[in-house]
Amino acid sequence: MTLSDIAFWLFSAGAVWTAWRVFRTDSMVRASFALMLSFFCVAAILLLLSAPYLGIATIFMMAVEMMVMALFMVMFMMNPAGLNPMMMVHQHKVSIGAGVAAFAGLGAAALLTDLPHHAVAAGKPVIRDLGTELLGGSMLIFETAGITLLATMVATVVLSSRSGRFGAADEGSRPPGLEPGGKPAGRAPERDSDHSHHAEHGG
Amino acid sequence: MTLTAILLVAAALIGIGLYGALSQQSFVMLMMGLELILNGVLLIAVGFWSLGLGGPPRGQLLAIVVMAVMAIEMAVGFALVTAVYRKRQADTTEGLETMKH
Amino acid sequence: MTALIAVLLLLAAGVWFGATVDAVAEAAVAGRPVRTALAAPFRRTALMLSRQAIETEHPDTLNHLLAPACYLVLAAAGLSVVPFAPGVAVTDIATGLVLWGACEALVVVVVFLNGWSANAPLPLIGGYRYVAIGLPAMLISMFVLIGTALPAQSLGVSAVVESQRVLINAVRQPLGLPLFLLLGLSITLRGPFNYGDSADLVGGTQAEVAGVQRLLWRGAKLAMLTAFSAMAATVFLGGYLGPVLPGPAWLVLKTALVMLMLVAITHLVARVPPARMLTWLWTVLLPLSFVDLVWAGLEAMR
Amino acid sequence: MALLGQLASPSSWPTSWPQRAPFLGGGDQTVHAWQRYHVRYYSMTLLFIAFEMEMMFMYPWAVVFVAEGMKAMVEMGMFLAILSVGIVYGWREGIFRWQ
Amino acid sequence: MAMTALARMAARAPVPVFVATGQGWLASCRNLAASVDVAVVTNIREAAILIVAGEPRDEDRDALRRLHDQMPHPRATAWWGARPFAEAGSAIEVSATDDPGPLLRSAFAALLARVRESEPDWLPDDPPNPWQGEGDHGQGGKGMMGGTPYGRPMAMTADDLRDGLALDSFTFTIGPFYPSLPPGLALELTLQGDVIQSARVVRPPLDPGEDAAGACRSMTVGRMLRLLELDALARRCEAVPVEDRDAVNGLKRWIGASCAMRAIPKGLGRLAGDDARARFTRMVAALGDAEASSIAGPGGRLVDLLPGLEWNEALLVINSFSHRDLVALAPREMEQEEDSEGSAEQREGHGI
Repeated sequence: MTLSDIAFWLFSAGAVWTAWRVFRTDSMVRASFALMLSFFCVAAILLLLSAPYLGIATIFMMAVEMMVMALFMVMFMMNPAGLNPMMMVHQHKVSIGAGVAAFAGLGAAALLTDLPHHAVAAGKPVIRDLGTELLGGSMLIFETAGITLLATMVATVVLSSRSGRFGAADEGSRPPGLEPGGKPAGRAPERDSDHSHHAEHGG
Repeated sequence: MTLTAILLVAAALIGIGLYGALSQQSFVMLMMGLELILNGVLLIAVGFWSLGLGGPPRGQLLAIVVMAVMAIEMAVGFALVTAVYRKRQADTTEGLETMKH
Repeated sequence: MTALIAVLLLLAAGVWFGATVDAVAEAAVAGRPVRTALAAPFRRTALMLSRQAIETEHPDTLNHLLAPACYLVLAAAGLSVVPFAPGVAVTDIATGLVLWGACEALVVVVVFLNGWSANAPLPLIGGYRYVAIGLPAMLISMFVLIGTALPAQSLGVSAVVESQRVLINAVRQPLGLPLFLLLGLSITLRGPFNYGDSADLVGGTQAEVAGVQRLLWRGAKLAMLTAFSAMAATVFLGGYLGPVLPGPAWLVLKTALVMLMLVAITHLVARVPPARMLTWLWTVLLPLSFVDLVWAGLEAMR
Repeated sequence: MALLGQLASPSSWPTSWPQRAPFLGGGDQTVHAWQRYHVRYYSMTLLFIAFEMEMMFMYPWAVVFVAEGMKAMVEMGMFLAILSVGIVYGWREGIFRWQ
Repeated sequence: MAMTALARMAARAPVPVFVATGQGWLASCRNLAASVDVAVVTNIREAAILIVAGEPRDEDRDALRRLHDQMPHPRATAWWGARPFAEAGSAIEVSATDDPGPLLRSAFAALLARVRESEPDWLPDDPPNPWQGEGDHGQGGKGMMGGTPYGRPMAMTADDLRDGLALDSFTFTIGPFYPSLPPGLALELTLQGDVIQSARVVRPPLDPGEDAAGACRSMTVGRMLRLLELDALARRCEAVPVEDRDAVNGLKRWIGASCAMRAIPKGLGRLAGDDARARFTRMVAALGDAEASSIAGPGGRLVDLLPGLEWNEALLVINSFSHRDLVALAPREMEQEEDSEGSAEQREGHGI
């Protein structure tokens, strides 16, 4: 049992325990950050697996993602702070069964399969390798990821934002003018003066 | 720290994630389950890369792609939740009573 | 081991120095006697220690305690990547810049938790508001830091220092340091980037705490100020590099210089409303950080 | 020492209910502050997590930048240009303001 | 031993005081701002001594009780030109014309040395609502959202003015002692997130009188600077002697150099052709003048300006008016139905 073995089992226990806490806590903020801790434990394991870049990058990516997760959890869950205890589950037994089955199946596969053994050599410049790969062989993957992310960005904006071509969110939707810069067609805007300044914030 | 041990831990994470994804009623909690599953996948990918295959650069790229999938899943998922929440409210004529439950 | 002791010493000295400079600058701007400001940090500390720590109505107690503690730990973790002399750093890893970035990201989480856990309206608003500004500010700083990694051809902080033997990054990448300082203001909740603990929320995330807890949060902020200043001094001002004096002395001097700059900005520059700052961050400062990156790239290829 | 002492024995004064009430300059609230908080920048955060992914690619890129030279510059330039389109689009849709 | 050394050290800090503004607020605040013995703090949680500056209005007495009880121990109250409440016990009394500095100092030292008893609460030690032992789990609530867990009910959803997401709305009263609002002004605000949905004036600002315009202006500019996160400059402004031309001009240069004017968005809080930035610019320019400068017949209501604004912007708008103008803009409102109608109308106007 080396030091790194002990660390590995500690972090594994941490990852699994915090993952379990995610579904057992009433406070949505705590749930989000429990998930974050689970990711951090996995990140620590990645560091042990001689992936220095991936490990630390996981920490910062997940810190940000779980922060956003917490914002949305609080926004859309009733009783977000868990002031009253709650249990919002359905098909509970089936889910437990599925979870256990998945664990058993994957675990059995891991135990029974003859796994390859070829550890990464110590001192291998893994970050540099990754960079070269990105710019060379996997350039297409890299640029495709860019396009995919762009599509995601556009999709999220379209789906989540209320504003559109016809004015800012805080002005309510308004039909375009009949002539450029003219009065909106249909109905007159209400209480225009109160909110006009928000349009001027962007700049 | 063998590859088998790592796969076992990843299986546990995936199992818990699957339980969450199937059992949670609310959409946002369901997404937490999905994230957990991807967490396990990430561990498997890096485990294989590091202990099984001797560190080919593409293995790391795969891990990054898993993370990108996570980010995209989350972004689009939450955008959908927002859109649905807004829409449902607009559809509900009686107003807030139905929203509370 | 030496490095660990150096980190703790520098943190302690930085907290004291930051508190004193802050008090002196405040007194100078406010037109009050500067002499008494020199002793003010000790007196205020004693005062906060001798007062009651208040609990709010059903706070998230665990997170309420964890937030200031984690903030302090993050400051220490951030400082741990800074080399005091060639090869003398607590975590002298090849991904020091990424680790620092992770610390930046976690500061957002910690400040949010501090605001959330009190279960009171003003801290809550402060915490949420901070997230809006803290996230994009972090993004900008990461671009800037990547800019400094280009000539070093490494993500290790020591390599970044060594790449500045000829010319420091503050000169070579003139946009870098100013943009990075904005992040410093943001993660230490100061002046024009103080969106978490702001005065319109009577202290924002710390509006409801008193006594020891207030002291802890304040101390953690100053520790973060120290860590950030040391990082900025290392990445942009050449860290331990310098003639005549020994390396650590140069690092301390440069850290103090950055701290002075930050404190001066804190008391002299006004803050804009959060909505406007959010727009600026994405439409002005982010493109500027792109420019910085291109500049750094062209310069590194030369 | 004093700090530890204070932390160990929180205080000789327990917090009373009127003391717990949130500070609103003499004002009062009826409900808990914890609520479905209406975040005003949610679209920005979603765009942010998509955009932030690019950091994962940039760090390894920075390491090999000098070695790869112009090729690295052009490829990353293209990548960032693609993502910038998303930011410009979001800006035009007004998501960097308070919704 | 260690404790007394600590107390002695603490007692040499400036006395942290919170000023509860009564009728005599203006002179008191100016006096305290210039004093080296005390540090006026903006949060009751930092204060050790609550100063009641002048007789409080009858209707503010409950707010004053709430405020007092929020102060951490050890604490005391100084009644400066005001009659102590019956429950106040051993109060520090200062006559309106005296300088309270030395008295505050000695009381502060006595408090820290535990010679002087810390004041007990003035309100009964009860939660806002009974909760202990109620509900399914004894936490005071039933079901997901019901009951009063830990003493208060949970917020409920309501329509939103701006983006059509019906999330929780949070209603509370703020003031009359809120440091970022003009003294005496108390508002009932409904927020969603940090955006104001509706506002109602609960108490109008205290009227400082015609002849106090110069001193009053420096207090207003001070508040404004604090909103712009320039606390040190705000202190200088609040303490500046109005008749000292050099000091005032120096202050104006500081303010100009800090970009304070440009930090206020253009077009914010437009009323009678002026926005907040223009009003603030004019107010800074008029620092040091004794006479009042009023916008010609504002003829609007403060509460109409606020809905739709973010918290910081709303406070900037409120404090951009001179105190006298605010007295006119924010008259006392009765508990009336008109407001709910008003917000319903807004909802229609901003609906989908």
